Amino acid sequence: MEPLFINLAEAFTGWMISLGLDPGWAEAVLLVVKWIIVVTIITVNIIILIWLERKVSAFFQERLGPNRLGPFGIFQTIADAIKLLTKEDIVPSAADKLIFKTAPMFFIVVAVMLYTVIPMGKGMQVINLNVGLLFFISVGSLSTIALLMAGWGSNNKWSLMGAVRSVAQMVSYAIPLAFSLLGVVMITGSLNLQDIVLAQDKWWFVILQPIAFITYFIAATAELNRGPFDMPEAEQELTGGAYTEYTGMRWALFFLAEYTNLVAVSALMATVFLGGWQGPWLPSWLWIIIKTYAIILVFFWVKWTFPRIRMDHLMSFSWKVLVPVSLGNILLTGAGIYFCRWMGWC
Amino acid sequence: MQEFNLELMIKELEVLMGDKLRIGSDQFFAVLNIESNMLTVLMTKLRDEYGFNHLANLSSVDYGEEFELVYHLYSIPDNKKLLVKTRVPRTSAELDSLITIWPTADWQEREVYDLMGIKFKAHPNLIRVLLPEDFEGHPLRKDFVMGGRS
Amino acid sequence: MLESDIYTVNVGPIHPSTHGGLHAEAIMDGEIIENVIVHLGYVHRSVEKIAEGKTYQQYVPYTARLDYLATNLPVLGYCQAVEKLLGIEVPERAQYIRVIMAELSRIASHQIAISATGIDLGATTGLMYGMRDRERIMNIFEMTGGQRLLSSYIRIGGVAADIPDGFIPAVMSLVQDIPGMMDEYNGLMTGNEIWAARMQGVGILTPETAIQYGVTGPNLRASGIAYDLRRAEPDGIYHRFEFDIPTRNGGDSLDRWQVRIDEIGESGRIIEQALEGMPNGEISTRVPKVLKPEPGKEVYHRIESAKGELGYYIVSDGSSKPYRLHVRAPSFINLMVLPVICRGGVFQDLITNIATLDPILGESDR
Amino acid sequence: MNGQGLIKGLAITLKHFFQKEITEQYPDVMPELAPRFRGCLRFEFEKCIACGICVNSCPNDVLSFETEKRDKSKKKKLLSYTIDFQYCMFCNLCVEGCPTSCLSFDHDFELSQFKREDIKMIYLRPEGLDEAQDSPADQEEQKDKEQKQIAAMLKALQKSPQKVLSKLLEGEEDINILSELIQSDQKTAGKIAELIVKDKEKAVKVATGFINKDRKNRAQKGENGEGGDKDV
Repeated sequence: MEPLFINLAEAFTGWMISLGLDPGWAEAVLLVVKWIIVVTIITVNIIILIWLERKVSAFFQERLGPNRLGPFGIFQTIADAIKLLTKEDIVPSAADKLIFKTAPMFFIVVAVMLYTVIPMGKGMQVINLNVGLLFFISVGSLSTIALLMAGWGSNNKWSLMGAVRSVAQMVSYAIPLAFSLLGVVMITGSLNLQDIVLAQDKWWFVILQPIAFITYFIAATAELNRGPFDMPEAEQELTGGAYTEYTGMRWALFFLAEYTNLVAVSALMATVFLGGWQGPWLPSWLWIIIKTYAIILVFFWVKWTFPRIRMDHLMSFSWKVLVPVSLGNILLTGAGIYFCRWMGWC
Repeated sequence: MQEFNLELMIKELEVLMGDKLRIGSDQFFAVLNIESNMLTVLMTKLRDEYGFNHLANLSSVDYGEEFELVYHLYSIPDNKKLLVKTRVPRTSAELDSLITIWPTADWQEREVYDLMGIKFKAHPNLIRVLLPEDFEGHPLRKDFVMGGRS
Repeated sequence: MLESDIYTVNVGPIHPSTHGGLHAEAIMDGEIIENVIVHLGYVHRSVEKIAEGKTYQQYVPYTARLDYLATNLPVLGYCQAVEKLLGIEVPERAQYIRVIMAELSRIASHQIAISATGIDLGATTGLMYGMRDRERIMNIFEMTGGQRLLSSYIRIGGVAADIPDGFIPAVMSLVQDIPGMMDEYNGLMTGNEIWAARMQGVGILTPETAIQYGVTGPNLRASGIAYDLRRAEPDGIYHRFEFDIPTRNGGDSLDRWQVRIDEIGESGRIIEQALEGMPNGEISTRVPKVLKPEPGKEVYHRIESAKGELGYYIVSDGSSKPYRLHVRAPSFINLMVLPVICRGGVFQDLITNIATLDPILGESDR
Repeated sequence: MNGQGLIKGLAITLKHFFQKEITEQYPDVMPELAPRFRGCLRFEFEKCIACGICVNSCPNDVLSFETEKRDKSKKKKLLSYTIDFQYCMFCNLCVEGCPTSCLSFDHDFELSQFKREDIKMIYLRPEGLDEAQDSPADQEEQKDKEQKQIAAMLKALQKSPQKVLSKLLEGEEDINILSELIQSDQKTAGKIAELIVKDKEKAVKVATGFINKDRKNRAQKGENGEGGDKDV
C-alpha cells in the first residue's frame, strides 16, 4: 500500500515518456495533475469537514446535527453547496466592486497555495521546496490581505471593523506563530518539511518542544480566525464581520478558504510536531490524514467550548504572553542545543 | 435622619406648603396632592429629607379637563411608600421635569409625553420614546380615535 | 497626532444580539464607546391603550405577552393588582400553585438570560445547555396551562385549573437537578478565564447610580443592594418561605450574571418548600363574571418579576373595564442605564452589557 | 484560574459529547403533548345554543356568529359560526365560558396555512339540524322546562326578594319597596317571576314601574305633611 501514489505517479510519467514526451515536459504535466488532485482533495475534504464540524458541534451540544440527507446526513453539505451556488449574487451598490469581487478569490487561492509544500506521505509532495516552512508561513499570512480587501470593498462599518480587527489580530499572531516554529528549525537545521519529518523518527517534536506546540496551537487558532478568536466574523457582535455583505458563492468561497486553511495548518502542525507521515503499520499518507483530523477535532472541541475573547485581551495576550513565551522557548532551545553539544549527545 | 414618621412628615409638609398641598389617602397609600408649580420643591424635599430615593412609577391619567400625574415613591431599602399626585390643565399640559431629582424620570417622562402629550419643562431630550417620531396624536388621551382591524 | 473622527454604529434593530427589537446607536471613537443612544418602540403594541377596551378578565392574556420569557410573572402581577382593587381573597392552594409557577417562570427567564449571554459572548454551547434545561420547565407549563410559552394560567381569583397528575414529580425532579445545572453553567462559563476576563469590570453599575436610575431586580442586587420585593413587600405567601437574596458587590457584568445563576438556586428552594406545604382545597375563588371595582379606586401593585420591579397602576371608573392601566416595566427602566454603564468601554462590552442587563423588549416597548 | 477553568469547560463539553442526544425528531416522530395542550380551536355546531358568552369573553374578537330569530320560541337559531383564528391568543377563556362545551381545543398544532384567508374557520349550519331542534316534542319539553323555571323563580322571589331583585335591578336603591310588595302580594310576585324567566327586559320595566308608582305615592304623602323621610 505504502508506495501506491508514488508508483501511480511514476507509472504516469513513464506512460507519457513512452508516448514520446520529453522527460522535463512529463514532469511539468505531472505537476499540473498533482495540482488538480490536490484541489479535488481539498474540495471533497471540505465537504466532509463541514459536515463533520456540524455533527461534532451538535454532539457537544446534545443535538443530532444534520441527519436527513443520506446516511448520517452526509449529503447535507452538498445540498448546501447547491443552494449557495444557485443563490443570487448581490454586490452592494456602494461597494468597491473590483476589490469586493476579487477578495474571496484571493482568499481561496492563497489558502490552496499552502498545500504545495505539505508532505502528504513519504516522498509525496507537490513541490519539495527547501524553504517549505518559510513559504508556508509567508503565504499563510497573505490571507490577511484578502480579509482587508473584503472589509474595505464592502463599504460597510461592520465589515470594516471585522477587517481591521482581523488584520490587527493576524499580524500580531503571525509573530508567535513563526517564533514557535523556529525552535524546531533550530533543532533540525532545515526549513525543508521533509527533513523536519525525517528528523522525528525517534522523538516527535511535541515532546522536545511542548511549549512551542502550545503556543503554535493558540497562534494558529488566531491565524485561522476560529473560535475563541473569531474576531473577523464575530456574528453576535459584528453580524458577520468582513463577510457581512457577501452572499451565495462568494460567501461560500470565504467559508471554503477558512476550512482549507484549517486543514493546511493542522497538516503543518502534524508535520512539524507530531512526526508527519511517520507511523507504524499503516501507509504514510494515511498517517498524515489521521493526525491532521485528530488536530482538527481538537480545534472543533475548543471552538465549541469557549466564548469569544475580547479584542483588547486578544492583542495583549499575543504581545504580553505569546511573544515572550515563544521567544523564551527559542532561548531555551538554543541553550539546550549547546548543552547537548557540550555533553557530546549530538 | 431621625426615625421616619409618616404623620410627622405630612404635618411638616403641610406647614411648609400651605394650601398648595392637599393631603389624602386611599386604601394603600398616603396621597399628597400638590400643585404642579410646587412639584419640584416637594419632590426635592421628599428625596433629600425624607429619604424617598426610588421613584418607582411615573404615570399619567386623562381626566378630561385635566391630566393627573402620578408618582409612586418608595425608599430602598426600608420600603416606605408615598403617592404624589398633581394635575395640569388639558389646555396647557406642561409641568416641571423631575429628571434632575431622579434620573429615572427621563424615559418615564418621555413616555408620558409620547403617549399622553404632557410636556415637561427643562427635560433635555423630550422626544417620543415608544412611537415613531412622525406619529400624530397621543394615544392614551381619551379623545384619541383608534383605527380598527383591517 | 492623527485626527480621529467620531462615528456611529447602529446595533439593531436587526442584529443577532439585541434580544428582540432593541436599537442601540453606539457613538464610537475607534473601539471606545462615547455614548449609546437607545431607540425603543420596535415592539410597541400599545398594551396600555388596549387595556382600556378590554374587561379585567379579557386583559389577562395580554399581560402574559409583556415578559414572554417569564410568562407567569406579569400575569401574576396583574391578577394580584386586580384582586387588590376588588378585595378578592385567593384560596391557599391557589397561592401555592401561583408561587410554584412564578418561580418556575423566574428560573425559565434566568435560563434564557444565561443562554443568551452565552451566545452573545460566543459560547454557543452554553446557549444549548440553558435551552435544554429550560425545555423541562416549558413541558411543565404545557402540562398545567396547556401552552408552553404564553399559558395565561393564573387568573383573577386563583388559577385556571388544578395541577395535573405528574406535575409534582416533574417539578420535584427538576428542582433536584437545579444544583447540577448551576454547576454546569458555572463550569462551562463562569469559571472560564476568557469569560471572566470579558465580564469582570465591564459595565460597572454603582449602587448609587442604580437607585437613581430606578434599576431593580437582579441588576440592582448585583450592585450590592439586597432589595427583593418578595422580601420587602411580600404579596401572597412569600413570607412563609425561607430563601436568601443573592447579592454581589461589584456591580459589573460578571456579578449580574452570577446573581442570576444564584437566583435559580433560590427559586428552586422556594419551589421545594411550596411543594411540601401545598394544602388541598379550592384553586379559585368564585369571581363574578363581570368585575366592577368601585369608581375612582386605584391601585399600584408591584411584584418582583424576573427582571425587576414589575408594577401595575390601575385606575377604575366603576365600569367593567379599566379606566387607565399603566405598566411599570422593569426592562424599560433598567435599559435607561445602558448608556451609563457602556461609556468608556469597548464595542464588545456593549454586547456584554445588553446581555447581562437582560432586557425583554416585549415588556420595555409594551 | 490560569487555565483550569478552560480545561473544566473542555471536560464538560467532552462529557456531553458522549451523552445521549435530546433532539426531538419532528416531524418524523411527533412530540408527546400534554392532555391540556391547546392546539386548534374546534366548534361543535349541534351543541351551540348561541348564547354569545364566548364572543363576550374573547379578548381579541376572534369569534363571531350569525343568528336568526325563531318563529315561536325566544331562542335564536344559529346560522354560522366563525373563528378568525389568526387573532387567537389560545387563552382558553371562550372554552371555559361555554356552558354547553361546544368549543374545545384539540392537539393539532400545525396551523399554518398557505393563504391568509384559509386561517379563518367558518362553520355553516349543517343540513337536517333544524328538524331535530324544532320538533313538537322538543317544544313541549321547552314549555315544561319554562314552567319549572317560573316556579323556581317564584320560590326564590318569595324567599329572598332582596337578592333576586337587586340582581335584576342593578343600581336601583328602592328595592325594599318592591320586595315588601312581593312578600305581601302573591299575584304580583307570580307575574314578576314569569317575566323574569321569559323576558328580562320587560321584567325590569315592570319592576321599576312598581317602584316609581310607590315612590310617587310616598312623595305625595310626604307633601301632605305626614312626615317621613323626603330622601326616599
